[in-house]
Amino acid sequence: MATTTEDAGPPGPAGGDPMRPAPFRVARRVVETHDVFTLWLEPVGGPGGFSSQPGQFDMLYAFGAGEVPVSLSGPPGPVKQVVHTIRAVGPVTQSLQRLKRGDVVGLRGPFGSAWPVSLAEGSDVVLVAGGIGLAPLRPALYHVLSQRERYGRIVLLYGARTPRDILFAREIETWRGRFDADVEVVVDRAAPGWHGLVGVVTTLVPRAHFDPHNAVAFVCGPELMMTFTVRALAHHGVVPARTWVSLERNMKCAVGFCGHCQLGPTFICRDGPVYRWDRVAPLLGVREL
Amino acid sequence: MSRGSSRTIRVEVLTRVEGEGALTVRLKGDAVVDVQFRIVEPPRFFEALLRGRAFGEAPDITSRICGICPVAYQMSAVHAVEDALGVTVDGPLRALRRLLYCGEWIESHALHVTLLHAPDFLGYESGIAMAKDHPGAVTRGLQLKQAGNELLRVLGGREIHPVNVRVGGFYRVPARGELAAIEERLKRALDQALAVVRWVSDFHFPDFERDYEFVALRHPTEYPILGDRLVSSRGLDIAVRDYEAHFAEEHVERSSALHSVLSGRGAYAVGPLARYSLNFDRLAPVAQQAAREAGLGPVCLNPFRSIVVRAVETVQAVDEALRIIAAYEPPDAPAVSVVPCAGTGCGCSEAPRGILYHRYRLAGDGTILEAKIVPPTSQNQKTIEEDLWRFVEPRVHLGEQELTWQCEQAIRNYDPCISCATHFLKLSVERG
Amino acid sequence: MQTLEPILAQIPLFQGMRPEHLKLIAGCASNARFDAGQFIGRQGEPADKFWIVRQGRVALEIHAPGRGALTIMTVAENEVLGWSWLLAPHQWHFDAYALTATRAIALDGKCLRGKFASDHELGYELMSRFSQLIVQRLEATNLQLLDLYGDHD
Amino acid sequence: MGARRRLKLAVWKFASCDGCQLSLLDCEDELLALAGALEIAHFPEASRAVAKGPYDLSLVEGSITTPHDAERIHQVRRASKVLVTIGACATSGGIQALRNFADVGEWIPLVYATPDFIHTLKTSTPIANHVPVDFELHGCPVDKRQLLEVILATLNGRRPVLAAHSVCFECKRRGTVCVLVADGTPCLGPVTRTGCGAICPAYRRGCYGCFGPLKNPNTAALGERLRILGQSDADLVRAFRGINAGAEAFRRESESHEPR
Amino acid sequence: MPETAVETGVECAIEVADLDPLLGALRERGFTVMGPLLRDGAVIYDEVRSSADLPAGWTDRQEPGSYRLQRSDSPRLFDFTVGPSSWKRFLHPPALRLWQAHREDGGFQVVDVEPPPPRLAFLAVRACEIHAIAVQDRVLLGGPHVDPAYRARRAGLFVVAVQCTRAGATCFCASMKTGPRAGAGYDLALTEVLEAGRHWFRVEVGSERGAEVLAAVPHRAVRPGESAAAERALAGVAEQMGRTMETAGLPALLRRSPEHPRWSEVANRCLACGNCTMVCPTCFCTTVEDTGDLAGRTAERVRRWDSCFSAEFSYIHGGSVRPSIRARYRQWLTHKLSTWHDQFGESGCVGCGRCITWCPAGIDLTEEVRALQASKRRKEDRRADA
Repeated sequence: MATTTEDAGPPGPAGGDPMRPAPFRVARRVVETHDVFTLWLEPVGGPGGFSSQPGQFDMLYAFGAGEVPVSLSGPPGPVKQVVHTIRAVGPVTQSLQRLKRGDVVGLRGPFGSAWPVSLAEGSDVVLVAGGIGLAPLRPALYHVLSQRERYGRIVLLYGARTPRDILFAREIETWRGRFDADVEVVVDRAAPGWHGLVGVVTTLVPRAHFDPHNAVAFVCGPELMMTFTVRALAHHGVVPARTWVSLERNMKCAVGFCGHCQLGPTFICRDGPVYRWDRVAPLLGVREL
Repeated sequence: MSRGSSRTIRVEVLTRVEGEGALTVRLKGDAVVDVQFRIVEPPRFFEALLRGRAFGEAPDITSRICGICPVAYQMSAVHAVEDALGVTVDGPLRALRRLLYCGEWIESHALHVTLLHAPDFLGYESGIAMAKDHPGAVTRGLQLKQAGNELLRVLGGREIHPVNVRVGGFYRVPARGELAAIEERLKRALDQALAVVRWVSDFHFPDFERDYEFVALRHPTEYPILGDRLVSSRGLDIAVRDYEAHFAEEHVERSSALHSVLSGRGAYAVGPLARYSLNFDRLAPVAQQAAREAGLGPVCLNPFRSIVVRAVETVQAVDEALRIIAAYEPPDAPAVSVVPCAGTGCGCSEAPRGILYHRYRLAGDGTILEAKIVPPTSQNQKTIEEDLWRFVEPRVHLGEQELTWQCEQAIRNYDPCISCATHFLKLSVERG
Repeated sequence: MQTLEPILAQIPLFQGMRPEHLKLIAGCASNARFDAGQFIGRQGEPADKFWIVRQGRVALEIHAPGRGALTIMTVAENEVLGWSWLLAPHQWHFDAYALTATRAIALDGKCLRGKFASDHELGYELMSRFSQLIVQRLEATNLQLLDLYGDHD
Repeated sequence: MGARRRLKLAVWKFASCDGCQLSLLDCEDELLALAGALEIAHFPEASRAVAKGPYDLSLVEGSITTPHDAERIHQVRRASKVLVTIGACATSGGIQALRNFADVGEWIPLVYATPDFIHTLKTSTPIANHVPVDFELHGCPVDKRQLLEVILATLNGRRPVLAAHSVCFECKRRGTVCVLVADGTPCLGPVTRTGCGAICPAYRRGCYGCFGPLKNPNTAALGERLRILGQSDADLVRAFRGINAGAEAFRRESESHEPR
Repeated sequence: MPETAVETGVECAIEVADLDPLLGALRERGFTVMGPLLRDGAVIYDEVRSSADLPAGWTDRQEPGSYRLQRSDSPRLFDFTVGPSSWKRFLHPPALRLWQAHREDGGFQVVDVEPPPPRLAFLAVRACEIHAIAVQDRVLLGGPHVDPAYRARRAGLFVVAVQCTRAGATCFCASMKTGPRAGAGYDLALTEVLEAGRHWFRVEVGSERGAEVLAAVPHRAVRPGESAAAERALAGVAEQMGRTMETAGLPALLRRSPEHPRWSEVANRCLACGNCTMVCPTCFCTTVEDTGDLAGRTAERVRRWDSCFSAEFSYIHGGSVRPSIRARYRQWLTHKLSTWHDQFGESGCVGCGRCITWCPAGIDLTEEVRALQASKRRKEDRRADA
């Protein structure tokens, strides 16, 4: 009865068994920070088209160790290499961390909802990221920068724990160097030698240059950070109905069968991870929901 | 080495035995002046902690004395409690108990023969190291061990500390089909067990015999596993109930342990050698034949040949298991009913390492008021030391390492179960 | 110093204040410049001023033995540096250190406090605005303490 | 993936029955592969050969019951990169922790057979009370599949992944009829951590808690239910005061049923 | 789902002795027949080889936290209500190896290891259970993704329903409008009639397949008066049910009540053991376990039933989202009766009562719902008074 992965069809939801990972080879691996790394993955044995929308995620499988949801952090749309930026915090991500170029992982995806980049056309776009939350926002940033003329001001506000936790530091400098994007980075704490900002990411909101009444905000980071950021954005004039967040819950299947990622009436794997704030705010307000 | 000089053979941690023991042999010139086989196992006070517990808990608590022979503890415990309550368990339930016990014998003997004892004869530090040169023998031993574990799992729920034994019988008895499912496995195990006998019979055995007083259970028809009469090679023939009238635990000055002795007669030996030598006539034909082919007579006095006897007993246990399974008809109820009452009862069964004696005194509501447990290893302790006295002297010319190893081997002849040796402390604890 | 009044009116802290109050405040204001690396205030020193940063960036630091200097927060354009002037014992809680060359408007605390004595309404107004500021800082501090992006296993 | 360095494994015994380390030898199918993947550097029950530390993985069986052992565990900790405790003795003090509930006055006048008796402590305590422990594997005995997962995880430098829910999950998955509901048999399954495979109810008896309490179990609610089923306070004391008597949640529950 | 065919509504009769030919006809068509058996003090579902396996003469008595089999004086074969098993055991198995992966050529290959599932026929499916299967259908087949394991088991399923002729003390399907009468979703439906010394079954045909199978079994047309006798057997069952639940406005009530004090009260009694979810015929949550061998050559993924009652269910790095039992019970009940509507357009509860009977603590969800409703009513009453 053995069927090989070749018969299983593409990894995505389009066909075959949604629970069966397809083998992808690590084409490139970059250490981003002491606990964050980025993998570029290519389908094993063939071109195997892969396309995603900004904000979606894949399930990555480390052989024998398990599977975790990981947001795509590379350019959206059709690509040859799928990019994931991963923080090593648990058993599976630690196993993924040890992979080298040429090693193989399993991949299912892409799954979930996307940042509404089309809806944001014509508006200022404010991206607020906290910690590893910059990774799921990067595809959106790539998109708006590649379609620069369709958007108003583009602002990236990024908070990290310490200077050494800053993701994509070199790329941030490149973005910062652009005349058509505003980038601010702030860290929670720093030792001398850091000449950047210190404080929380919410404090960047009132300083940033955008028109709050014609802006769309995408926020990604720990849930508390998002809650306070949305509050700061609202205080500044960005209405919750124009603010999107990306949520995270335990996830086993990514296709709505396992039940783990429920948040009230929604399944984060299917209805999320990207939600309009006003739709989930009442849910996030309930303790232990 | 000059005459009259002193030296000491010291083994701080005895390996390839269960539990923690140590050995010191002191020599002056060619003479042994002191032998101490010490138990360094921390005391766990089982007899004390049983007080105040319900009688039904005795099998589960006492099984925790030893992870290698938990069934032996469960069996001696239930027999002693049933004796106190005036309950007899026989027919298919008794057969199932023997079957479960066979599983433990197979598992324990296979482990000891292949992984723990054989490396001594073949010069390896461990069974695992031996596997590099003798992969077939080690794999066979592991498979045989696994067959025993399979029996334990099916009948007892798990290999270590099985859960299915209770006073009066079992919690649940298997359907015929469940036992039939392991028959094939056991048939293969019988061939493997016979092959193990042939394999170990070719080992080199030191020329060493002693005129032991052997003590074992004796049953009218069965090779002893469960039983109510104890016999010795010097004419003892008593009911298990009278055990404490004939056996005593002596305080030996140079040891931290109590030594079990036959009153007025001294050390005695229990275990495979004793069982075999006292019950050769009760062995199944296939086991008898295997013994003969391995060069064993009906009595074996060389403790180093215990490895062969263990292999023969493995054949016996597998064969017996097959016979029990073939004849098995599930009983109407998994256990006979028991009603608590005041009383005292004794139970004794043949653990892989020899007789294991339990006595309980119960209150009217079934609460345990007093418990006494005499495990096989404490009974053999004096004999082990005596073996060493005699064994070392003719071998004093051996190098330190060689002599140490041989002393260890002499102890491993008894497959000592040191965690079991709970009884070396005299306790005087009164609990409400 | 009258020239500072329209500038003050643009500062978020003073937005919407009554002109007579702004005038009084401007009376206590002066321009200040700091070089990069210059301390603006030191922990324990008397705090009799506060600043509105006009350009540049100032770090608030605390020195912990064995851990060196730790930056607690930074103050950038149009933000307020210092509120110790408002409350007894009027001492700096932290070191304030110019990360870059910084221009600021300095406001003399003693001068302001003096004006409060005769104009309670001004005192109330400024006190309310600083309370708001302090609450915001407190919330930010709480978030920093939560170590949002840290490992909480 | 590249060849792994062979990790050094050590197995240590404190007050115990040896059953948990025997679980390792009970991995008949995996034992030789295990010996290939690991260097068995210190395992007296299996080998005479003893290699010096430090050890990559130490499996510690047994509880601390003697002053000597209370010292020795520190040496083991120092010699071990990863220290995993295995079994009820090591993780909660084991059955011998029943001594912890005895009146000290009754236990002190123990008379030892010889002057050089082994000193014993008044309590039997888990390893984690004495040294930091990297992972605790519960059970009396431990489940060998779980033990293999711990070893495998260590080989791969990750934390072991073991379910921590109630025994009931396992019962229901097995299709076992609930002994508590259908027979009225007292069962600790609802508050006991899974891992054994829910053996006892499958053999028509109640779980007796050998894998210890769940994290934050509602033992009071179960105690109340068992009382309604006819268990006396003395029965309840004994039920919670068994193999894992020393585990905090069971200890507290057993004490709550003690006569005042 | 079985096709609704022209035969729907046709009624026939078979004698009790014709049950074995019915089982035979199903087996001849390649079905493995699963049905009720006595085991370990309960009626459970497993393979039925002959009508002699059925629990003739047994009935059950159920109460919150208690289930007892009892001898009945009747020769009835189906004189019991639902037990601890549900059909989800066969359609959505408690443990399933999803695949195995083998390392090769520097990568790995993923292969199927489970044999194809047998074609299943279920015997004695109750109305509530037919609805429960339909509920799981919507979860596992009705969305953008389809669970292939469930689909494979569900595809050819043959359903022989049994109409309930009695109800238990924990039954409340009438409240949930899922019973007691099975109106559709079966291939054949039996009504056991024991009247005037005659023991026979009315057979309602629900599909073409059902008609085809029935044709292979000795059967006859219903005689005058027999239909009425069958209806008499079914009469009064709804009224016999020991539990009721008011469902009007319930989803909205629960949506509004996440901070209701009752959750804390029930949390004191709830063991968080997960039994309710495991016996529930609609609860579908699973977890996956990934394992690998020592040599790093082979790995596999096993899917197992999981439950929102375990703390680890909602674990994200940092801890559990629902550490308290209060939150877990609330999640379960709210999902079942409220958010299920949002997700799948219907209730997740079919009123079978299993969660009540098999809760070791005897927690009764109908009572919990009533408590939540009562305080709402009290509030409304107060408002009305004011």
